[in-house]
Amino acid sequence: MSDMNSTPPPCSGQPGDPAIEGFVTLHLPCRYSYLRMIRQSVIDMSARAGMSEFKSAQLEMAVDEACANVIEHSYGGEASSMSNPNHPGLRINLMQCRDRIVIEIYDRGKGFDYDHQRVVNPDEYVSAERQRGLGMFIIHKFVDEVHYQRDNATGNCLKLTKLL
Amino acid sequence: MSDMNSTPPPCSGQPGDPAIEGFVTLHLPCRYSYLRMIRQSVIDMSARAGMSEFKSAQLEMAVDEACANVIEHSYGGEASSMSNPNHPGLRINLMQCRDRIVIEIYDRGKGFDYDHQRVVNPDEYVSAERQRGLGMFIIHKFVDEVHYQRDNATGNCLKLTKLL
Amino acid sequence: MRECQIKLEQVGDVDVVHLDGALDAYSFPRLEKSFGELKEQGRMRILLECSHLDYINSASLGALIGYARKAREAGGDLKLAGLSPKIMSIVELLGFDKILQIYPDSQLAISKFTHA
Amino acid sequence: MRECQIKLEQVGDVDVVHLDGALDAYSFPRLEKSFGELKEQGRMRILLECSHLDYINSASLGALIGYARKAREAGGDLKLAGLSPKIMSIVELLGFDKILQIYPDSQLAISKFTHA
Ligand SMILES: Nc1ncnc2c1ncn2[C@@H]1O[C@H](COP(=O)(O)OP(=O)(O)O)[C@@H](O)[C@H]1O
Ligand SMILES: Nc1ncnc2c1ncn2[C@@H]1O[C@H](COP(=O)(O)OP(=O)(O)O)[C@@H](O)[C@H]1O
Repeated sequence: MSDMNSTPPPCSGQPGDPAIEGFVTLHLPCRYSYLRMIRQSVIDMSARAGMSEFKSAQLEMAVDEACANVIEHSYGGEASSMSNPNHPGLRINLMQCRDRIVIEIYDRGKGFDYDHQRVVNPDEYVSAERQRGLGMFIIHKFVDEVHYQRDNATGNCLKLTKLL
Repeated sequence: MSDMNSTPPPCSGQPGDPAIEGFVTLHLPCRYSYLRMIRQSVIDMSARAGMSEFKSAQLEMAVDEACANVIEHSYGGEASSMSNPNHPGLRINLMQCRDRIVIEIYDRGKGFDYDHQRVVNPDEYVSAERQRGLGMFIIHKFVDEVHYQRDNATGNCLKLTKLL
Repeated sequence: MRECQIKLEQVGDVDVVHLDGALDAYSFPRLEKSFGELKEQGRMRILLECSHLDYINSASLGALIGYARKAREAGGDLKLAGLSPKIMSIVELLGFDKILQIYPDSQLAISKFTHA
Repeated sequence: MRECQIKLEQVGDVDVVHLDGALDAYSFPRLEKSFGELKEQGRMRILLECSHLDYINSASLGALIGYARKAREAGGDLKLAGLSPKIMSIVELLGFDKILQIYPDSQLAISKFTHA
């Protein structure tokens, strides 16, 4: 017999899901100068949820690296909102569930082949000639679940989940 | 003879306007615990634009008071996203133009009769029995332009403009 | 969730209230509760130590002004110390620096209370 | 716009680099520029004073590790001091505390440089 009250439904990460206790959407230009605002929002959301400062710092870094990757790799660099006012930019959903924070980062750039992307680890990184490419490792190490969907029609989405 | 280069077009505050150098949208639940995130975003946007810390603090306070008013008065109090996952919440546009920051706060609550709302000033406020109702005064005092549009169909919008 | 922390300390016959964080519509009920308790206990020499306060909204400023008035009627006061330049500038723009007694640091503020 | 401030100070034969703000993809080019200038001038005893650093991204950590290696090859080092607990925890999770020499404060860090 299952106890109907003990396990709330898992957080689908869909707007309107009653398991979501907080839902914030940010829509920002494709520029590195907005990374601070993104990080700050992640920290605020984590604090609201009662996440420890250390876990929150890990989530902050995972999101920062992921958003910097979108700008650098998916969009191929920063875009000026003056010369390109209709650039789709980044859309970020921050969701607070009972036991986790879920963050979705949407872009409409070229995306990448996530499953075949090599992930560099810190040892390789340190011994390499040039220190590059630790971002994906950090994302994987610092959150509990990573899910990427490449979709040229509706937009690419990287979904990061961190348990409280 | 007009110098085509000297005066850029005024910032319409419409997405896609090329005079907008930065455009961020926030969508948040109807809860006071998100005010911190809103204030932080205002501060970050003002800093990006090069606004002085003192002016930025004024804009921060005007926006904080305005958003608290939306929750308290337009929506009649906080809403739980658990019991009411489809609550429209607050949508906030932060726009950075060449010479100003424009902030739009949208809600789908009952709104108010802005033109006939009495604005209390600090002297009245201090001598009153109970200290209440300084919010509208602060909004007017701390930004350069205030515009309110009540619209039950498309949502109410308070537009605050502060020059750099 | 991170919120305004309000800690009380007694220094001689002055109640020092340490504020840490933001006083906004979210944390305002906590300020009201603390003030309610102080008032109930007849505490009329209050110093708000604000060096870790990063924001204050109009309702909270109102509560300070209201308490200061009550305290003065009872021969005491509510004073402020350690305001950041940012908050000080807001308080000045609203003219509340003429109504509230504000000092750079708590030691000085405490010395300014008249003693019973 | 608020950005990472990088200020240089010379203490004996050590170049102290004061970092204030965030080292992220936005401010990274500034860090690279400062490092480029130091390298050009053959400055190989570097102390990064991080007590006002509130964030560091992977590219910036990479630049520190790269500089530290170059400096050691030349008989010097790049050391860190004053990391916040938050940043220290990140550095430890990545295992970089085993590669970089990190001290609680700059005075101690400066005393640990070998002298020419
Ligand atoms: N959002 C993204 N869109 C497109 N490509 C990406 C994205 N994220 C990562 N990549 C690809 O994965 C590679 C590794 O990323 P990362 O580990 O962050 O290192 P770096 O950004 O330093 O190259 C990138 O070089 C890029 O080719
Ligand atoms: N966004 C809003 N929606 C509905 N009513 C509002 C709104 N903003 C202000 N008001 C009305 O204006 C009055 C004065 O607001 P304010 O000066 O902020 O003081 P207070 O919120 O303390 O009453 C409110 O009591 C309310 O009736």
